Amino acid sequence: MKLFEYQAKDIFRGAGIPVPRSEMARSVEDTVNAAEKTGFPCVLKSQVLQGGRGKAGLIQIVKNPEEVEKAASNLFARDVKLLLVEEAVSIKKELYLSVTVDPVRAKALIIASAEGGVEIEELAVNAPEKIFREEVDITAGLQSFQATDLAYRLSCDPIEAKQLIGILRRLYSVFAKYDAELVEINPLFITREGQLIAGDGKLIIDENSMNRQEGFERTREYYDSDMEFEAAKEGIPYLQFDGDISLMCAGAGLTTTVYDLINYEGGSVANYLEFGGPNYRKAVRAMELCLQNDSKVILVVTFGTIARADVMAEGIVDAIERLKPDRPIVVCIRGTNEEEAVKTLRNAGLEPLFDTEEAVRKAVQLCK
Amino acid sequence: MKLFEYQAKDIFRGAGIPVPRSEMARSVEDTVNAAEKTGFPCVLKSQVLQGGRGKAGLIQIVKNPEEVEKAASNLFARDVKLLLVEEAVSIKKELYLSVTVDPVRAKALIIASAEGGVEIEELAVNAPEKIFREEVDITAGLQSFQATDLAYRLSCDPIEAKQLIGILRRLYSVFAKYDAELVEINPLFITREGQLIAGDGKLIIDENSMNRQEGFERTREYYDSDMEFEAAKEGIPYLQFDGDISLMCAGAGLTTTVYDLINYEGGSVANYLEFGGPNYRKAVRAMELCLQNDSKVILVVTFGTIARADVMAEGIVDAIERLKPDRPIVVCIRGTNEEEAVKTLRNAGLEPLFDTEEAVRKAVQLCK
Amino acid sequence: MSIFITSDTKVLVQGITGKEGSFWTGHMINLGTNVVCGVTPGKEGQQIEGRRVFNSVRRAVSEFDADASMIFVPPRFTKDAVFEALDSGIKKIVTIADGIPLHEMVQIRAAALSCGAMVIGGNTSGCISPEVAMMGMFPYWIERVYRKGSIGVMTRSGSLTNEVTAMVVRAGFGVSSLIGIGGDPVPGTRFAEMLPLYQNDSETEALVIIGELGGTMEEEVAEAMQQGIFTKPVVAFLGGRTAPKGKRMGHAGAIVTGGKGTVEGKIKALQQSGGVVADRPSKVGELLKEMLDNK
Amino acid sequence: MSIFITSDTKVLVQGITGKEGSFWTGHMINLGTNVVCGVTPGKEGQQIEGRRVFNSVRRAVSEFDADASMIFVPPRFTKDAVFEALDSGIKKIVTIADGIPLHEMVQIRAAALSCGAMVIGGNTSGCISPEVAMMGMFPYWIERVYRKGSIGVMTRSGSLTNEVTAMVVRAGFGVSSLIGIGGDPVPGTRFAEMLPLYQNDSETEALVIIGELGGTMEEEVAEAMQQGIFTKPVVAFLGGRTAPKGKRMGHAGAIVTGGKGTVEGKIKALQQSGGVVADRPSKVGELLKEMLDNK
Repeated sequence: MKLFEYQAKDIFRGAGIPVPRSEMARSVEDTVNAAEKTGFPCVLKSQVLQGGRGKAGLIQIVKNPEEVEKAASNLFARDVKLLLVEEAVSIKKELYLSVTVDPVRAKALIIASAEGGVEIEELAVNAPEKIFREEVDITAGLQSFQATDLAYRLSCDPIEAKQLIGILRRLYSVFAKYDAELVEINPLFITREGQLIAGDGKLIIDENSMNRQEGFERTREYYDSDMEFEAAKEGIPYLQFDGDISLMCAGAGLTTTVYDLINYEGGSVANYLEFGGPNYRKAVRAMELCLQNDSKVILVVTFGTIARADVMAEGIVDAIERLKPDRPIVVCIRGTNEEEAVKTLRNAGLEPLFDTEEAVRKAVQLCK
Repeated sequence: MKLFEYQAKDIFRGAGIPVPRSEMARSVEDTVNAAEKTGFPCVLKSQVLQGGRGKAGLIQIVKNPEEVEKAASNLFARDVKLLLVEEAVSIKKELYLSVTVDPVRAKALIIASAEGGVEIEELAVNAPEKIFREEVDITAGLQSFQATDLAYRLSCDPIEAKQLIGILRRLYSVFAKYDAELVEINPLFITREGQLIAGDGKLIIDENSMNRQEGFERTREYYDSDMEFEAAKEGIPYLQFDGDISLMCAGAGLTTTVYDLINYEGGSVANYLEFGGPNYRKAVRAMELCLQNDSKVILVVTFGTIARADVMAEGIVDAIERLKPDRPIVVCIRGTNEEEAVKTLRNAGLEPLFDTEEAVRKAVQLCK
Repeated sequence: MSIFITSDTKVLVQGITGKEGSFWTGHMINLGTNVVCGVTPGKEGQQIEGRRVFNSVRRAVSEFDADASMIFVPPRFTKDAVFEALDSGIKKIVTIADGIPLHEMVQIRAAALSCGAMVIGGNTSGCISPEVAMMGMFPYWIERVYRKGSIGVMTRSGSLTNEVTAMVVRAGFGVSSLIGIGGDPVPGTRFAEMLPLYQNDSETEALVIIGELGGTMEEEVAEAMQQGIFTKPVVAFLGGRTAPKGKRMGHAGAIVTGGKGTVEGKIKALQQSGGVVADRPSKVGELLKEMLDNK
Repeated sequence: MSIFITSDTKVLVQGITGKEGSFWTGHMINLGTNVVCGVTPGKEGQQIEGRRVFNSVRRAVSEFDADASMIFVPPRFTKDAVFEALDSGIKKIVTIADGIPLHEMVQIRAAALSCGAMVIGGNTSGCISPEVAMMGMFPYWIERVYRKGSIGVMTRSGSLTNEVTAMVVRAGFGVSSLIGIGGDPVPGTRFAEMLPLYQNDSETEALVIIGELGGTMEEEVAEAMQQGIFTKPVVAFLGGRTAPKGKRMGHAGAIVTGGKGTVEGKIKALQQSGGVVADRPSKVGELLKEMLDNK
């Protein structure tokens, strides 16, 4: 679960990592009031989950109330729901810090650079020598000497280094406490006064650890569309597109492959949807989601083991009876108890296919 | 720092380990009231640090107010300051659990037995097969499977085993949180109703970790004598005996050896006192403590490196001038800057010796 | 000889009394797997499919000297179950759990590495050597997919495995040993670490790799091929070629971040190392034929 | 050849800019120790006794390939300092700190064991090979104690070492290498683990062990002697023979609990293994003479 900047910074503040003074604003009026509190100049930062907010114009520096009003109106008009209004700090230098996981070495990995503010991936390509990596044993945690060594590699100034040591230790403890996939400060400002302060904050919590993390409710704001939000509430993996074919497939790998095959065949996808795994009895709900799209065909492809073919076929037939879909359905249901599935589908007047690529071609043809 | 039973049980209770209902009492009247609250029968447990309280008659089971009054009067008359008045539970079985450190294997060590209530060391000698040991990596902590395996070795009854798993995990967390040298439940009762409950509680906190443990003040009650308490406040290692020679030595090993040598020579020690290490400038305070004893001689033996001989000699001379001791002082001060020390001592009219055994013999002779 | 598991491998089942555990234990035995006993705390004395149940792995191992453990416990207990198996010296572990917390999976892999064990999974169907043995959950009764043969299969995806393997079989081949390393971002064992086993397996003539976008596992395979660690023919199928960047489509491990883990990069790496890449499942069988005919 | 440290051993000093660190660095150099550089975070660029100071062990080791680290940091920072030295591959470490938390000392020893390193201490004066090199704090200028010779000395006590060694010297001997393993309940290295070094040291003809009540270290020495791991003459002096049971007299490690670690038990074990035990310091020299004359 990727958090918004303001949430990451709240957590940073709680952990003792310095962040700029800030206020939240949900309207232009709010924003003007908030800016009065933080003082000028200040920064209006759109609280959206997408990356590259700076380039997209979603972060604006403003110097006076007039500028605030103009910028805020503009941002709220762009479907931004929430602004973080932050004091602007005087910047001497920008660093980069993050903690993530190294799947090969099986360690936590701190990545740091004295040249922050840019995309770390670009820096990794263009100037890899400027990136420092520190592996941390996830059972023992970050050792002081590691933080110390890294801090002095980033800055020779003992006053800065000491602040850095503290921030590294706290950032690592956020990583550990919040079961983070990634926690990142980019940029980490060094102000003209020599203070270190987190300019941005990114925190992605591991999905598999959400049940032991408290206080994170998935509201509509975390999703790009109403449909994705609705599907998520059901626990159904769903992505919204605007093509012709609604996918209703089982298995992450197979669904992704069907997505690819449709593109190869010149078709287009209306929605990605998996109803395999724990959801293989949710055919009705899944079809309901597909039908809310403006798609021309629903394509069902499965090849399940535990997600039994007969159960899924019954689900599809049940869904058709209940929802009376207004568009054709292509079915390719295989796996455990396939023979039963075939009977069920034929009895319901469907023509079961057995080859994924054939099913994809048929769905694409039906859209023409 | 060894805690009293009631403190250990307070900590157990806080950690979720079941302990009997109890009240504290500092007088006979208190005890009677407390017993009314816990109900009868109940147990009066003297809160003293020494082991073997049961055999020493310091634990009394009482069945009615009359017995309470009699037993409490008796205990308070025996220099007991505090009683723990505890409900008596119906006992089906007694187990043993402890967590300590294995210095060879460099692990935490859980020791457990289904035959508790006895001295574990006796059991170790008489029936070693009844003792189970579980090594725990102190960085990773106790793993669930270890607690589970141990619990089912102690009891085949799943209801008991599940309680045991919880108690083991909590006991280990007490060990870790309180930097314990030893944490022990002996006996751990299994009641007739099948409930597990800590019959006793022992917790010794590592002295070197006391500065990061909060809430433990060393009051007079922790010491066997006023003198030991007074010395402890100064950070001076001190033990009270009732012989003739006051030791004022430097270094743990050397002081212990001087103690041995006095015994070999037929002398007796009035007090053990180290003023080496960080205390080597505390000669005046150390001699003051010695002079409070009814000793006949003060014996000073040192052989220091950082605890410089010249500084210690000056300290002794200074102490003599200030305190004007009423008994002879034998000095054997060697080590760094020994030549200076010799001059200082001679100038003050003392006759410095250079051989520990000679000094011991002289001190013993002076007592005759 | 199959790899990882043979018909002699003594398999212990952790979580044997659970619904999944008991169901698949039956199937594993049915296929010929040498399941020796099982573990569920508190259930000692029970029997599942004629196998004795113990309270702990230590107790089980003290009676049956197991070589491998098949773990059927929920994700949040998986780390402890793996640690318990490792503690008893078991070096081959399969864990099917889907949803193991990321940091715990890192600890699982770290522990396995430090004691020279191999943990397969989580989020996998496990491994199967058709007609020989199975640790996991495969519909081995579907002849169209699990026919015995000479093609090794390594996969990150369960559903796609049935799909692709069916194509291998349709082309006239069969499977020697199939290992699903799982779809999580941190699998216990990585593709490249399985290669020496397939290389040394006389029954495996060629290898099919079912990969997908995200991570660097396919690139590591390419590197091993370049270093001569693996020299048999390789045909790969990679899902997610057209997946939108930055969206999490498919497995948790299947996400492209910071330009790393693109399917294009993987294809390039594999091709440069002598592998061929199928653009659709049906091509896998065809390409295998070509490669083996040209050998 | 001396043991543990020779005049070639490249010694790094952690905490070199502190009062103790700088003072004893001067003395170590003065005795001939090859101190190559030092570490104190934030003090890089300074010099102590002509040795360069670095911010971290890694930086120091990148310029001076140290073999050993002498640690002069306060007890609560010792674990981190040891871990830092181990991280840079240093295998010989001496830490003098008195007051290392028990659980951290367990972690220190566990870490050292797992990477095949030797940590001497804490709560020790360190080690010295007279006229050769020193890691620690010994008054090597006192000829009456630190005269060079052929007797190895292992000790749990600093003050007692001066006392006993003076008796060895008075009897006409000198010291080959003296190692103080420290007085804590969990020393980083145990007596028995030092024996192979003394056994292989051609300069050591006999070994004096200065032990005391508590723990099982002397018993472990006896066991090693019985197993033939150590075959040279051994004279032991043990403090605390008459110490009252259950009281903590002397070092933290010197306490008899549960009937274990009594001096009587230690004497018996050592004698049964061919060692002799002096009942007072002055006897140590005499017994050495007897043993070496009878050889």
